[in-house]
Amino acid sequence: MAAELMRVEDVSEVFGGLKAVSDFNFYINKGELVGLIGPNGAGKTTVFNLFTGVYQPTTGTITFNGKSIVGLKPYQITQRGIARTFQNIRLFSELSVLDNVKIAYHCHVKYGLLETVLRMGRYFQEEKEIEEESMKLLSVFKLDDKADEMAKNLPYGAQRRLEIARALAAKPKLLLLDEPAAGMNPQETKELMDMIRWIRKEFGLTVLLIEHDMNLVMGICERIYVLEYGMVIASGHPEEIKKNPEVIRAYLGGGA
Amino acid sequence: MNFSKKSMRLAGALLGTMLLGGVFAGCGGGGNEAKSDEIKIGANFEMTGNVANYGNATLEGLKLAIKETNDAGGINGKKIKLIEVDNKSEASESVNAATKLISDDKVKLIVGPAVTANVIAESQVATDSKVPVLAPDATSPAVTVENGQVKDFIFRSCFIDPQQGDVMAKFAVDNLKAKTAVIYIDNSSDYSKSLGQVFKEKFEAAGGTVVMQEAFLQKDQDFKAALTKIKTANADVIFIPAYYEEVGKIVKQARELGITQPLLGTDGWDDFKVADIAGADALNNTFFSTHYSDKDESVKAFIDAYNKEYKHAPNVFAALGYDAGKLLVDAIKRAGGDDPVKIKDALEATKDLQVGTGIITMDKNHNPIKQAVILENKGGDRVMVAKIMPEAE
Amino acid sequence: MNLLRRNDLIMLAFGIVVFAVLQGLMEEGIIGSFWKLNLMLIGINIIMSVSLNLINGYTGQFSLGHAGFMAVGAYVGVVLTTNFHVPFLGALLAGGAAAGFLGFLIGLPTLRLRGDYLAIATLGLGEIIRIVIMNIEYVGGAAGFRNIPHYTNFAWVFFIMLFTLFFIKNFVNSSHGRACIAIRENEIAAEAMGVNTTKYKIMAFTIGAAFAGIAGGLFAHNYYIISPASFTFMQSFIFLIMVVLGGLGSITGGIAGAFFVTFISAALANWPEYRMIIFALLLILLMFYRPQGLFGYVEITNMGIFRKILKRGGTA
Amino acid sequence: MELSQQLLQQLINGISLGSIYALIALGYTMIYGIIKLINFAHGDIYMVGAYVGFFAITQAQVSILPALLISMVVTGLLGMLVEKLAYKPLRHAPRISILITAIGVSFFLEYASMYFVSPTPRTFPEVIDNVAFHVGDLVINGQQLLILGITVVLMAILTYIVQKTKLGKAMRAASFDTETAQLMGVNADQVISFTFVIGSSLAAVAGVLVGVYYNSIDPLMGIMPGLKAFVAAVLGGIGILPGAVVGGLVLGVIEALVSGFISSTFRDAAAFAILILVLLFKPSGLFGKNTNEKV
Repeated sequence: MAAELMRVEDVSEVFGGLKAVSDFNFYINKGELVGLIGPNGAGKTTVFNLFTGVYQPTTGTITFNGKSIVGLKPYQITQRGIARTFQNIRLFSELSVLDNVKIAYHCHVKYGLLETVLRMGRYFQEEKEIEEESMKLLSVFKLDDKADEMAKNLPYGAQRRLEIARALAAKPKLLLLDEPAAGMNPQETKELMDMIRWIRKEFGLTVLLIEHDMNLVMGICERIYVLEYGMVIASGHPEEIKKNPEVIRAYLGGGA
Repeated sequence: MNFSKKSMRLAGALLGTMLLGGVFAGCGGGGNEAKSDEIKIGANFEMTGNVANYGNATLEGLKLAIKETNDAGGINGKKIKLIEVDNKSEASESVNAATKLISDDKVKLIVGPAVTANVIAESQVATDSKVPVLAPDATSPAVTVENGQVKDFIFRSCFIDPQQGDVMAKFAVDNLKAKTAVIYIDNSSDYSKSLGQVFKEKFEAAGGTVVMQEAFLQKDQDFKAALTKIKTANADVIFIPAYYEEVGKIVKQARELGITQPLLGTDGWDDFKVADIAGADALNNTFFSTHYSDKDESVKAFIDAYNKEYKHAPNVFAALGYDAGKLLVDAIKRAGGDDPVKIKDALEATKDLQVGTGIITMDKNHNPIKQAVILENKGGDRVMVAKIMPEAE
Repeated sequence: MNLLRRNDLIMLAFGIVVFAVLQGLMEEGIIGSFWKLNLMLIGINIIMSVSLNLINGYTGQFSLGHAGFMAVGAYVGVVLTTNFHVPFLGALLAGGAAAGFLGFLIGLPTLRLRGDYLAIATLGLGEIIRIVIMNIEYVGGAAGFRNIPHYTNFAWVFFIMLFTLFFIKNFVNSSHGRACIAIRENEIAAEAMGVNTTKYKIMAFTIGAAFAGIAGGLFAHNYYIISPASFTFMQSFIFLIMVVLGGLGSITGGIAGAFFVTFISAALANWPEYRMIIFALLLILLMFYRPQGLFGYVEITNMGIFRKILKRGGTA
Repeated sequence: MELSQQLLQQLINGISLGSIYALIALGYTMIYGIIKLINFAHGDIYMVGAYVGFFAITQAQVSILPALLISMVVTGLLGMLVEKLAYKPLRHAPRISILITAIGVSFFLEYASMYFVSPTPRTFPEVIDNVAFHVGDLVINGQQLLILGITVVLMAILTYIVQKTKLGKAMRAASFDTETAQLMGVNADQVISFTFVIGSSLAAVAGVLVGVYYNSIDPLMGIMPGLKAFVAAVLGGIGILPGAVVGGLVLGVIEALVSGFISSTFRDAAAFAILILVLLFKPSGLFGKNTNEKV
């Protein structure tokens, strides 16, 4: 195993003189579950935005599945197989839960405009498949009974789950989760972590996870990167990270 | 769904009511049968929109003529009932309005609209339903004759553009000894464009040169940019065939920019607003053709009656609206009833009829043969400098 | 699976019945010419409002230039029929294609703008189109294009309207339509879900413009004369009002809005001096009591009785 | 007249036309800045301002300064009333519903005025002596200078109010985030009302001055200038006071140059084309700062 899925070399991102991310080096293998942690403002979300094409790196290379993805638009990157969730939930809030998921199947739909408006050819078959697959996904995330509800009316935890379900519907190879447990209570968080483990196995996914809370990441990730001020200050297995003095300093503050 | 059942029901109910309303209103047309003691005449005018002031003024004149007739006992004991519809100053709405007048209100004749394009728009509908149209102030030849064909049911009660353009071109050459001219037209009106065209032809035929043509649009406020350009041409006269609202501002701004040449215009100038807006000084050395002079004895009766009715002096649109009223009353009298086709025949046979602003005889193209006058603005007053009787064809 | 197709057929049959009833009433003279004309106008306005709804309501792109596209379709159509004797259907389609093509060209740069900036840019473009037409003497300039053959009748309007409704309904209930709706809901998330937002914005804009062009052709061949004055930004406002009154993002709403506005305007024809005042007050009051429009995002087919008639496939 | 002279004269024409746009745009941009509403009724408020001034001068027989003040007060109150009655109840509704309401208010003001004062244009009495200054072949008109002067002075006063006073701070806070501002003790309702009063009374000034300058007013006079003023505000960067003035002047000059050297009939098209070009290359207008949505 251990085939490499993504490699990032010397990536920097400068916003008007401010270096948000500098000399970032990173890799992730197929099937891995990796965590990216760091204090507030360390540049974690910027890294996600770089991976997904929201920002373009000022310097450096990003290779996914053997090909460079620098310069691609976010939707092109999604089509290559990277899907994400957002720190501040971005659901299609006025739409039903089911439609939220259906939208994400978009890049796998083959029927054309003509088939759409005349309702012939592949239209019915594919629409049926999308509907069935969406319902299946929703039931995985215990949302199937709320399929017709408007997304904005869901409780907070369910909205977070829906975002993950929606990202999965895009059939990614790499799933990026941006603080999926933010705002959840310990019980919900534990359930979520179990679910992430399970979907990784079930869908054969590679997962990169941003978390604020170190303990959580420790329990689930195989490898961890620690960011501070846009730089990787440590990386390795959870055990190593726990003992790393730099990490302890960054998290506990003061001069160690 | 987050909409309550109640609000959806409300929406449904509203829609239902509208549908029903539409059907009933549709049926209503049939119930509007004419009472035997009145004759229904439709008035399709610009009451709102860009040229509402022209439409409304014409309508006022028309209403005065109808009122006078009704007060005098009507026509053979029948009163005239005027049904007014707004065409929003738009060609397509003019068709809507005419259709409503003909099919719902069952009018026997339509007066209006004021503007050429809107009259042309309704012509087909009226012709198809055999209801005559009388256009009070549309001066473009295309109103009554198109592709050499006289439109059977379409008439007008004012003179036509070629006559005015001709008169002013001759006046410029003969009286003002002009060799060069600038033409400044309102590009949004047929009236202005066709007058500009005629003036150019006649002026050049008489040996003059048109050195520059400029255009503006209805409702423009600021003409200084184009006037600055016109000033550079330094022509002997500037011909501005346009309506009074813009004319007043053009004259004012032209004089402010130091343009001192004679400015020439047409019947669109015939409104006291021009003097109000431009000021008497600015207006000196300007000449325009129109239908009558208010100094004319025969017109006095109309002006007095109008002043009494509306407490302000009539402008040219009001006068032409009044003429149209007189013309239609005469035609209905001679038709001996309210049959539209007979009214049409009677309109065709109009001869030597005294209306508010002169004497009208209808020619074979459904255009009245009517005098024109040229007035000069001089020290806050209007002086008649020429009176032209058209040669009968 | 074929429930969807069955529902389409039911709707089609319903449409034909409505047409037959209305046509019958017209031939019997129970609906007079004035209301017949207004029914046709309602049909044309439905095409306008539903196509604008695709841009404004479904895709969330605030366009205020719809009258400009209507003008393009109208003028291309009348030049073809009047000067080149092209058959009516061909002229309509050519007008639609021309308007769609122009929509595509205009959409390419301008759809990068958002919200009010897009609104004012499209308003400006609509006016530019109108002014350019006004300066072309070949089509009559400001005075208008005359002697247009009268080809439009109720059947043309009704069936093209029906086709438009089916087209747009099917479009929005597909992956393409969902992509457009996703853009409206959250552009960044849509992009993250693999939606090429530029492509779909332009697609919606082009389709909307094309239908506006076809409606323009129908409009022009109904009135013997057209002039640029019929296609001002005020007219674009009126179409926007139809869409918002009926409900952004609802086809039923588009229909209701077009019906409501045209009907009110016609019904108040006898009171010209109050017409616009009453219209303005109604507009304000409706916005107070139903700011989301008569129908909001809801379709009439999702409401009580219709649900029973049209059993829906799956869970949707 | 030589080409350079003609160009200069066109610049003068353009600046005087532009200063009118600028004056209307000032109010437009303030109102947009605070409630993010394209207040389509603003042009009609300007029309009402012109009529109030007209009736003050002709009926109440007052001179120009009191007429200006009366018009500012009446129109300011009208602006406040419009906001209270029509916009405030919809503050939490979708923005597009408020926009439609604004169009409704605009129609209402236009046609209600048409009903009460008739569509016939009124002639404004000449209350300010019009002196012309001749510099070579160039003509500059006293009223043009007056309008430009008043525009610049009002812009300076407004900028001072917005930047330096407590009220101005409250306005900026409410514009940035109404709800947070309210939590911080800003009475947002009052601030918004006040903005409408100021914006509308500015429109009244413009209305009266235009009446004096062009001598003619009518119920539909506000439509085009209103739209142009919005274009000017967007051109300069909406919500930015000096931007509105510069945008207005730029627009005026472009229109004059196009009319003078190409054709008047393409004037409006050119104005819109410039707007679109500016937006494409600098979407936030000449003076605006580009902001990106944070992901």
